[in-house]
Amino acid sequence: MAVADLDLDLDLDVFAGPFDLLMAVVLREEISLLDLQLGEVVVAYVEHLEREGELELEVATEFLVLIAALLELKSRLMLPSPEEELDELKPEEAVEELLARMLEYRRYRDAAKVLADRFESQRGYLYRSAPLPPELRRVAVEAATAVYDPDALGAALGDLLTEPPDVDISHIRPTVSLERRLRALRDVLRSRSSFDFDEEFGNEDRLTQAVTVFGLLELYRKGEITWEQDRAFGPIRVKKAIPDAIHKQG
Amino acid sequence: MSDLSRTVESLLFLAPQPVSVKDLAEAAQATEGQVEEAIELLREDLAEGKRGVVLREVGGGFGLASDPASEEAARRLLAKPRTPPLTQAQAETLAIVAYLQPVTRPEIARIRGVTSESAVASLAERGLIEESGRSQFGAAIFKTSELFERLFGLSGLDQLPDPSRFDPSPEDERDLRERLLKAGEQRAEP
Amino acid sequence: MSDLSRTVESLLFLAPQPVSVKDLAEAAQATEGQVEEAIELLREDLAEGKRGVVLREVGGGFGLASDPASEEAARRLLAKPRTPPLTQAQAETLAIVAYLQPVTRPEIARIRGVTSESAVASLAERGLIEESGRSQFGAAIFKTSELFERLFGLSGLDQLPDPSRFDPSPEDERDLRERLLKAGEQRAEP
Repeated sequence: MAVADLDLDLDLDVFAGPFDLLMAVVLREEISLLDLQLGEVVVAYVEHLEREGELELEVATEFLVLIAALLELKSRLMLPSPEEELDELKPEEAVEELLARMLEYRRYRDAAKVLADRFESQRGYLYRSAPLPPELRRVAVEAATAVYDPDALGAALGDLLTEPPDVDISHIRPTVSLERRLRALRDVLRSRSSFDFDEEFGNEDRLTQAVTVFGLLELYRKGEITWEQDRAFGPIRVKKAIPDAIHKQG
Repeated sequence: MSDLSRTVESLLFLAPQPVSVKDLAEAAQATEGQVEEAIELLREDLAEGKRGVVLREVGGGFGLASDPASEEAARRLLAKPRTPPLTQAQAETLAIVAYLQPVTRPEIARIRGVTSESAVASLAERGLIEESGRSQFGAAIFKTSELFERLFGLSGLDQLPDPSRFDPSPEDERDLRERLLKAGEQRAEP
Repeated sequence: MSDLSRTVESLLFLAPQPVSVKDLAEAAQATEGQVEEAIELLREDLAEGKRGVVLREVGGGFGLASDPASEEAARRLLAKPRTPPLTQAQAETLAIVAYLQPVTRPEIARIRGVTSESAVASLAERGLIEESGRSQFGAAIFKTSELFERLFGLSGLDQLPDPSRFDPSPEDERDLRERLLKAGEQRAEP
């Protein structure tokens, strides 16, 4: 089973069709990576997963590797190094690059399987963990000289006393739930019929903002809101949908 | 050697303390009579002078001990402390035990925000910390050892770096414990 | 059983870690050749299925472990639950560290295609990998631990399966390449 077998239909701004076709047209440069919103592909994939209701792990990981490879290629296109001309990535080169990435990942995935099996087969062997008999312990203490610096303990305690900054943990363990962001959006819309996204949520951290945008997509899908944005990266004006247009209240 | 004798030998090998016949029987799912028979077999195999390990009956239970004849060799191999550099997890765990002792394992985990089994086990194995009883809820309680003070060149626990160096400085030990727990809970928040 | 075999068995019983032939020879005041002979004798006595304890060559030395047949009884006695198996993410991360060590976190993420923070953290917590310094850009560098070799029953890292056996077959590779390209050709058709 490979990603190419993934049964995922996409309906994007620049492309409509199955995922494997998208991969191919990107590789053949019929669509520029620069025009492709990879985020949309991911959202479509997540929705696909929701519909299917089951996660084919192998496909999911290959999908992620593939998207990551595309992101890397894209960022390379967007941020050419000064001495390098904007790299014209030929389709064959792109295929090779993607293949190399997928093959490298597969190698470790297969090694992981062997290691996991080995771990399983070795778990029955238990090792002894007991203190040394007193006569040996006594000698060990007598032979000990100072080798560690007490300041290392002070420093470790200092680290532990430091309360973690919010942003820092958010990218390690996402703490933003879509549900809560939906509630926040609906709260705002209860008192006002429209609002400016940046004014309302501009002070939130990036992850919260991103999830709030997902929330907007969800509310849009349910017909609760519409929005306007005159230009890319311009302000987003969110409007409550007129009541009779609401066909499904979440 | 019977299957049960082998199991009993395994159990005595792993247990850090002598084990009673009753506990052996429960663990091996056998009767006490069967365990006693198995021990009789072991007693012959592990009589003094036969192997490197001998069977001992101590304090109402049975345990394995190293053959006294090898004590000199053991001293040469083991009676020097092992002192590889501490990993971050070990340094944090050791700092918690040093400053807050006595401290329980769940408390260490709460402060670090992650379970700390392997750090606690390796510090105990190296003799830097030791169990000093159980809390009323049955959790193991740890404190630092004499070896710890030697290896850190401390003449006493009051020689630990003053936590008031940290800003804002904790006022006393209780305050220190509370602040560590609070920071730990924030770290662990999902 | 020879005196030296008995001494070696004693030392392995007491030592908290696997011990190398060299260290055993020093402690027992014997030559390495003599120790190797003594280990051969022990290896027969402590072969799998003979006693409750088996001799294992792990982590660059020799150590004693309990026979897997008594695992359940041991867990009942020591109230030690079975550690959970490795998750897919942990196994993949461990494979990358094992084969590429020393390796940085970003490199792990690059190969897996996803950030691997939590897999790295839990492997470190389980004591299977450890930090061994920082790269020139400040990223933590990881390697596998001695415990990894012990728990995976490896006498050394060279005992890991030959990585070339994970090379995709030329057929697989061709197949994958064709599938990627073929999809594009479908579009060219009217």
